Parts: sequence; structure tokens; C-alpha cells
Amino acid sequence: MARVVVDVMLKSEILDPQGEAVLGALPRLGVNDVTSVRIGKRVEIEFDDAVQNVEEQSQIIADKLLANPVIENFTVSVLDEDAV
Amino acid sequence: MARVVVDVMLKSEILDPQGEAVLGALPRLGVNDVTSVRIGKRVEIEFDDAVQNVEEQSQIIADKLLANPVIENFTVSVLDEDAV
Amino acid sequence: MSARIGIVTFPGSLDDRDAARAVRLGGAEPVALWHDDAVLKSVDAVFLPGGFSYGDYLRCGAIARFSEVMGLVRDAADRGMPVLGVCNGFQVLCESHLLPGALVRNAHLRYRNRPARLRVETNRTAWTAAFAPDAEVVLPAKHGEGRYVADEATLDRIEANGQVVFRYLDNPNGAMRDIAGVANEAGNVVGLMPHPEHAVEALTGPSTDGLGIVASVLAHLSEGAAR
Amino acid sequence: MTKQMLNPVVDTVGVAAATPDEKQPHAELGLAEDEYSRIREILERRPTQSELAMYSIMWSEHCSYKSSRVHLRQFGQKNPKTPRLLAGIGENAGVVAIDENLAVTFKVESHNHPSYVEPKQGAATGVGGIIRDIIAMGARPIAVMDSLRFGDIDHPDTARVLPGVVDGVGHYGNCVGLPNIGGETYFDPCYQGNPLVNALSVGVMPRERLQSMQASGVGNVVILLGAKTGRDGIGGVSVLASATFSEDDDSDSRPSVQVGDPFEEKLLIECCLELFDTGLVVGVQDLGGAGLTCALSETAAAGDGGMHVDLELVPLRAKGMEPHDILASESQERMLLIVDPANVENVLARAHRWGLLATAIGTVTDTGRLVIDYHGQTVVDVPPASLADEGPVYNRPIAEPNDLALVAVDRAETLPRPTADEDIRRTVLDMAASPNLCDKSWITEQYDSSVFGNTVLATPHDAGVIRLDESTGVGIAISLDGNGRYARLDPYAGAQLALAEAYRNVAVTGATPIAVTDCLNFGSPEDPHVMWQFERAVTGIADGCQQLGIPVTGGNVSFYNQTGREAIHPTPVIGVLGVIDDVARRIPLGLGQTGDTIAVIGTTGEELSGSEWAWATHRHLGGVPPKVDLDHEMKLADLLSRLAANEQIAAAHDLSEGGLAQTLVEAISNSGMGAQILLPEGADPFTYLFSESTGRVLIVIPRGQELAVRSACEQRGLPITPLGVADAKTDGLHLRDHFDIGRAEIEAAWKGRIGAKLGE
Ligand SMILES: Nc1ncnc2c1ncn2[C@@H]1O[C@H](COP(=O)(O)OP(=O)(O)O)[C@@H](O)[C@H]1O
Ligand SMILES: [Mg+2]
Repeated sequence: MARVVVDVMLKSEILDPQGEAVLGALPRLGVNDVTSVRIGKRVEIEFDDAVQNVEEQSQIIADKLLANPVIENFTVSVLDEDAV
Repeated sequence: MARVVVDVMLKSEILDPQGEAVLGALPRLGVNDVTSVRIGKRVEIEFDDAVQNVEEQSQIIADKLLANPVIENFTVSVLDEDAV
Repeated sequence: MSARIGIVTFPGSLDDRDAARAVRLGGAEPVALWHDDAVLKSVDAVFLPGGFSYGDYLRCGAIARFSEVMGLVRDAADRGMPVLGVCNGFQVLCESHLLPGALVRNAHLRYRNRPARLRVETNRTAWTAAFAPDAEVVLPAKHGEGRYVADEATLDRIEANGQVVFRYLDNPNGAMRDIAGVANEAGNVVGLMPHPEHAVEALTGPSTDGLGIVASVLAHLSEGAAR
Repeated sequence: MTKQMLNPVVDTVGVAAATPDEKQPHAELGLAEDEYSRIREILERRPTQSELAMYSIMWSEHCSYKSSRVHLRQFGQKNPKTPRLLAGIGENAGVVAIDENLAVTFKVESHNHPSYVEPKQGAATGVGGIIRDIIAMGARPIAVMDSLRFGDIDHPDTARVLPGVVDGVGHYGNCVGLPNIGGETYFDPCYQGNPLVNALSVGVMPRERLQSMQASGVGNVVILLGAKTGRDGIGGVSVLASATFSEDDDSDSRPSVQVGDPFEEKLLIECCLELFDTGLVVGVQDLGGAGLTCALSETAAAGDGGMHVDLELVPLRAKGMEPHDILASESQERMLLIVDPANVENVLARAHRWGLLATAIGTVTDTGRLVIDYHGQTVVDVPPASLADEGPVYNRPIAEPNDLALVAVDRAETLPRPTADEDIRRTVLDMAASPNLCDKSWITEQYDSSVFGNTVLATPHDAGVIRLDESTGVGIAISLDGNGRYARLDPYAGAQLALAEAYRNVAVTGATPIAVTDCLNFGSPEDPHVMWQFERAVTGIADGCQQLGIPVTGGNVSFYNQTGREAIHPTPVIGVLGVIDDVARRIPLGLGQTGDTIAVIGTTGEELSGSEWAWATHRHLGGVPPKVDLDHEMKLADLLSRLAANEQIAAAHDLSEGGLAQTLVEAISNSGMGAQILLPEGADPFTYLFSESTGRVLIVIPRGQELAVRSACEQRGLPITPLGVADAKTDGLHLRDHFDIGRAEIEAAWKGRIGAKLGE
């Protein structure tokens, strides 16, 4: 079974209100040394055993469906099957 | 600068309707070989240079704030500083 | 002397004024509490209103849990003070582990605003004491993350304990076992997703059933005083 | 684009004076040759990079209204004088008095292009922007509305744009805690590449809390409140908001869009209101399009004429921002405050309590210049009025479209129409199911409508009604309306039809209309045909408001809504605000109770051109739109408010797109009642059911009030035609001598269409 992880993060110049909110809350937990928090999506995709072009298909899924290129970047990592 | 990534995923027994929705949309992109999609969060945290116990602090942040143990699991990875 | 019901304002609380109106119309005295204040101003009960505390980023209610006032609310709840959380307030109570379970994204993935028909499953809580057994009420339900979830063992336990307080008659969000509201074991802490404070006037709400919640806590408090 | 301007050494005023011949990218920034020369004249040297950026932004179509200004003047000239008007055109939003204590401010604004590029964030920041205009007047925002137009509902891109836009409008409004009390949604292929997202916000204040945008009082401190400044939307105003999309636009060349943070906005609202109530600010301005550039130059120009700013004090979110980036950034959720030095500490402390960043960045001066330093070097030194008020004004060529006469004779009245009862019955259902007429709850259920607990009427009512004061019961009604098809056939009439409909929708709740706001969505002003449409529409609104006796208090112009050579239909969207003394007397939608009389006020002619029937069943658009009679509308409004005050009316519903048939469908679906209807003798059933003649309202008269209502109509010369009775036992619609349609069949047709089309 092929497993792929697509990470989708807001581009660095785009405001990440979610990350800002977490950053602002950390002092309440007693954590004061964090300089930045950015929050994005982690998408775990599992393919059929038989599939050949996992990487290529994942790129398509990420580009067309998971990320909006206007505000987001993504990375695709095909996990080693043994790593599963 | 120390950089940490916390991945937060819904526990497998909790329904992930967002993942299901993506799975359901894939055939329209011509992708038919995916068996499962799960969507979680990727949190990127940057610490001050000076900080010592990055791993420990990250565990605290993840456990107390970033994940709700009732529904979610998390993993913490401290990135190599060179990797940044 | 009328009961004093504290209403917490977190940054991002939206229904705090509305909760105060409901409390007033229900015959109690609303008392404003600020999230960062370390005083409960000798209130008799606490109402955590709806809204988007701290923007509701990350998970709804996750950040509000760490506010000053929630430490006090937890201690007061442990001593038996009635605490109600509505919508975001319910999420805060779950995140604070004062109530079992969690509230996650609606199964249909959208925010939805519709009047919800609910059955009051128990009147043995501080906030439902004045309802007839099995009463049906109509309250506005409006949320994007109101699907109640818990593991099966927890669900079985709270069912058995009578901690399921409100159930949807037309489940609007995919909540497990149609659960709309739950209580803690003692019955003094209650959370529900639909909004009683937006059903207190015929002119503005789908019903006036929300007044029953205030009537309940007043009955509960005066019973306690009588004891 | 801004990349080319980057220069390793900061381009200071001194450098500019010393290097007069340096080539500058004014053309790329959208400045014409003569505009650039004028800047050089004003400054008596070449502009610095920062100054060039500021002029290019402030002199853009979006900020300077250079193509529209000569026409918008009509509003000022024709506006009726009314003591209610406390602030009008030229302010962030118009303000009208409600009673001795309260005033209301409202305005509609477009966010069209950004909503096409990134539907969710584009729409969300549109809502955020209009809310800040309301705050800037001193008011607490109390509601929002949205007017949306998309391409064909079956087009795949609509499935991308619509859910995103609705999610954005809902997300922002819901999170900031404002009820959405109404709006409109239309589909037409002309909006395929140019969806329209117009957002309205309304706020209320004690009259004495009215704020000014003046930077007055030499020595007063300029404070930036709210979010940090990042690279969002840099060049958005000059490039994004005013550039026509070319057919082969690729995503990489698009400038970045802004992401909003409604949580921050909620804090801004609460903090600003606290500062106004404690009298701590002298002046206030929101940061919207054109960011600091606009806010600094407008407040300076409106005040004592001078300001000094140290730009390096602006808190930044991104690294490596140049002075011109900071000045052009459109980061959301920021406000500019002018504060007496003695109050600065207090203001900063209150901001901190709300968790908001507040930073003193400058002072008010008497130099008559806006001077901006960056790390001690002067990068801007200009007369602020040259940016804010003295931008270019164009009298663009106007030409009547060549096809005008042809379109006018292509009348929908000549189209084949159903005559057999069975076919007319089918048409009622098909029309109810058509995208423009079907139930919109898939959209509106994504909006909170009851937060604040003051919403008396919201969707699906003709207008939203909000209670302002629990002790007196005084409230307001607002409706937002437009019809691009009518305006395409005749922009003057189309604009007045939109005005008349919004006016009537407000009147139908029992409120009295008192003020108008408008959003004018058009194609490229460089096209003389578009300019002709624009001029006609503005004249229509100005004449109409003059006749109705209610002023235009503010609005917004959105040009360049076109893809290639194809412009959208001219689409003026009109918001009308009304006041109602006691919201408990509002008139709801529905059918009252069993035995109540159903009647129509107004006259039904054979007016099918531009109608929903012609479009939905024949895809036809031609002929001349229905006639407008504003005198009649005024009498109708007077009648309805009187009937409401006397409690002589149980329900009412406006007749508009889709005609009587659609009004009945909606009244039945939104009540538990059925209707027994008998058409007037001699009436042609098809025409009577589907004509879109204006000035008509369906009213439901409680038993025993029939005579009183009839005589109230006669007194005003309003024709009233009884049509039948409301009846709980009747299943749906019973049209005597013609056909029955059961409730289930009506609802199956009308409901659930949008979700089904979007695959949900
Ligand atoms: N179509 C219009 N009708 C009436 N007033 C308008 C119209 N368009 C713009 N205005 C007025 O011109 C002024 C400048 O508009 P705008 O730039 O949109 O304001 P802001 O700077 O607050 O965004 C405002 O007072 C606005 O109300
Ligand atoms: Mg403004």
C-alpha cells in the first residue's frame, strides 16, 4: 500500500490568523520562547497497491484540490512502504 | 533557530468528513485508486535560538493545546537546524 | 433577592449581551465576568455564552480553556455551582474536561443555521429542572463545529448515568446518538449546542423555550437555598 | 511588479531631487504620462519610489473615482435636503438620524475581483472592509447583507466560486458576530468571469458619538491600531482591483490576496467603541483599500493639513518590507486613530486590554505637508490634498450602444407562451425551480441571523428588520436590490427599477424609507458604451431619489468588471434604509390566518421583457423593461406604513421577479397556509401570473378589516384587487377554474435546488 503525505501551508507572506492565535496563547501555558507558529493541513492519502504513478497523481490531487495556489504552497512526500 | 513540526491527526475511530469529501471528489479529477484520505493539522513552531528544552516544551504545547486527546493523536518532530 | 448569574466575556464572545438579556427576561440578575479577571463576583451560577472565543482557531474552545476565569469556574463547578455552556461555551467546557466528549466539524462540513427541535432527556440537572419530562423545545442551532463525539464506552456511560440532557429530533450535524447537550455526573454543569438565549422573545426567536433554562436554574438555586 | 521598483538604497526626497532623470515605472503602476507629469509639477521634482506608489494608488480608478466623479456629482446636486442627514457622501459611510437619540450609518461596497481569485478570502475581506467603514463613523455594526452574482449555475467554475464566496461571507460575519439579515443571489452567464460580491453593513450609535476622520490639533498623536502590516495585497488597489483580467491570465502574475482575521476585527469593534465612548479619540479612519497611504493622506487632508510619520515604527509581519510596501500594504483589520498626547497612554492601555497592538507612528503638524520618514530619512514629502482630493478627473467619452434600437424591438411579449392550464401549471413549477427564483436557504443557512437578539425579520422576508432600542421598540428595515437584465435593456430605467424595488421591499415591512446607498458594478470605463450605461444609471438613481425625497448617502463604484471585451450587464445595486417606530408592528411574510383576504395592490400590465420568465424559459433578453412609477411607490409605502401602524394587515409580500406566481409560491412555502385564488374576470391567466409590472404588493387582510383597507387604498388612488382567501385546509395553491398545486409539489420544485446543482 502506497502512502503519501501532502502538507499544505499558507504562503509565508499570507497572514495566518490561526497560527497567530496559538502564538498569543502560549504564554498562558508558561511557554515564552516561541517566535512563530504557522498552521496548515496535513493530508494522508492511501493508494491501492496496484497503482504505479503515485507521485504524479498526488501532485495532481494537491494542486487541483488540496491547495489554492493563490495563497498556499504544498509539498508531497511519498512514504516508504516499510515506513507504514 | 530551532524548528519543530507537530502533526495532529484525528484518531482513526473518529469520522473525518473532510477527508471523506476529498476522497469523494477524486474521481472527478480522474483519480480512482485512492483508498483513504485523512486530513489533520500540521503546526510549524519556531523557537528562540537560546532555548534548551525544545523537545520537552513542544510536547507540552502539543499535549495541552494543539491536540485534544479525546479525539486526536499527535507526533512531534524536532527538525535539524541545518534542515531549515 | 434575585439570583446572580455570571456571564463570561472572552475575547471573541458574541452572545454575551444576548445571554444577559435572557437572564434578565428570565428573572435573574446578569453579572458581567471578564475572561482575565480572577474574581467570580459572588455569582450563584455561570453562563458561558456562544461566540468564537479567541477566534476559535485551532479547535473551538481550545484556547479559552486557559483563561484566568476558567480556573475559577472549574473550582466553583467542583463545589457544585451551576455552570451552563452554550455553543462555544459548550465547546469550552468539553475542552476544559468539565464535560465528557468533544465537538467537531459538522458531518456536512458547513455552518448551518436552523431552528432545532430537541427533546429534554432529563430534568435532573441544574439547568433543566423546570422542564416537564420528555418536553420538546425549539431553539436556534447555528454552528459549524457542533457534532458531538465520544468513544462508545463514554457514550454508554453517559447514557446510563442520565448525562445526556438534550437530544436532536432532526440531527443537524451528525452528532453521535443525536446528542445536543450533556451534563457532568453531578448534573450542575451542562453544555448544549443550540441557543436558548436566542429563544426568549416571540418577536425575535422561533420560540420562548429558552426561558425554561433560566427558570430551571432559579428553581435549582432556590431549592438549594431551602435545603 | 513592485520588484522592479526595489532599489538597494532607499529612494529619499534628497535622492529624488538629485537624480531628476532616473527612469520610473509609472506606466507599469497604471499612471498615464500626463498624470506622471502632474505629479512632477506638484512636487517640483520627480517623486520618490514611495511617493510614486502612493500617487499610483490614490489616483487609481478605485480610489480617485476619476471616471465616475463627474457623474456622481449629480447625487449632491439632486439630493433632497433632509434634517435627518448627519453625514453624507464623502464620509466613510452616510449617517442618518433615527430619533432624538439614535443615528444609523450604512453602506454597500464591492469586492468583486478578489472574490473571483480567492472566493472565500475575497468575500470575507469584503465584509471585513465594509464593517470598518461603519466603525469609523462611530457606530456599532449591527448587521450585514450581501448581494451576489455568479455565472451560470451549471458552469463548473460556479461550483468553485459560489461555495467559497458564501463560506467567506458567512465565516467573517458569523465570527465577528453580526446577523446577516438579507441580500440577493442571481445567476447569469455575463458574470461568469466577473462574479459580483457586494457587501452592506449597518451600524447604530448615539447621535453625539459621530466620529470624524480629521487629523486635527497640532501635536496630536497618530496611532495605528490592530493587525501587523504584511505583504498582503500590495498593489491590490492599482493592479488587482482595477485591472481587467486578460483571457490568458496565469495565477503566478496575480498579486497576492489578503486573508482576513474576523477575530481581530471583533476586538477592533469593541476596543474602538470603548475609545469613542470615553472620548479618547479626536479622529478615526479605517484602513481598507490602499492601506496606510489612503488613511494617512485622507486624515491629513481633512484635518489641519500636516502630518509627520516615522514609518519604521509600523509593526511589521513580514521581513524585508520597503517603505513603499508598508505604505501600500492592504493588511486587514487596522484602524488609524488621532489622539491627544495626554490620552495616548490610556488609549494604548485599553488596546492592550483587548489584546490589540497599538503604536504611535506620527503626529499632526501645521506644515501643510504629509512627511514620512523611514529611519530618519525622508521618503515622502507631499501636500496631502494632492493625493486625497486632487486626483485626476476624466470626462470619458460616452456613446449610446449601437444595438439599442434592435434590442428594444426584440420584445419578450411576442415570445410563444403557454395557454393550456396544464402548461401554465408546469410553468409555475419550472419557474419556482429556476436558479434565480428558487429557495436560497442553502446559502442563507450558512449565515447567523439571530446573534444580538434584535433580528425581527431576516431572510426570506422582503427586507431585514432590526430592533435598535428595546425600550422604545424603534427599528430599521433594509433591502438590497438590483436587476442587471433590466439595466442592460435600459440603464436609466433599470437603476430606477432597482431603487423602486428596494424602496418597496422596505415599505412592505411597514417601515418608512429614509435613505439610499448604492454600489455601481460596470464594465470598463474606457469603453464609451459602458460609460453611457454608467451615466444613465447614475442619472436614474439621482432623479429617482429626488422624486422619492430620500438622499443617496454614500456608495461605491466598481469598474472593469469585464473579461476581454465582454462587460457584465450594468448592475447598479441599491440599498434602501427605512425606519419603523415600533418593530412589534412590522408586517411579516406569509398568509396570515384562515379566512384572511388575499389581495393585490397595483396594476398588472403585459410586461414580460427582461422578465424571469423570458430568461428562464427562452433565454431571451430584449425589449423594454417594466415601467416605473415612483409617485405610485410613494403612495404604496405610505399606505403600508399606515396599515402596519393600525394593525390592519396580517402579511405582505412584494411582487417582483417571477410575478404573482412566484409571490404565491413563496408565501405558501414560508407559511403553513394554503391559498384559494380566483383571478379577476377577463384576466389572461398567463399574463396575470408572470408579468413583472412594478408597484405591486400582495397583502393579506385580517377578517373585519377589508373595508378599512379598501377605503385607505381609494383615498390614495391605489387600485386594489381581491384575489381570494388564506386557508389552512387548502393544500398549497388552488387556482379556481384552472388548476391546483399541492404544497409538496410546490416545495419539491422550489426547495433544495442550489445544493443539488452543487452536488450536495
Ligand atoms: N455610487 C456612489 N454613490 C454615492 N456615493 C458614492 C458612490 N461611490 C462612492 N461614493 C462616495 O464616495 C466616497 C469615497 O468612496 P470610497 O472610496 O468607497 O470610500 P472609502 O474610502 O470609505 O472606501 C464615499 O463617501 C462614498 O460613499
Ligand atoms: Mg472608508
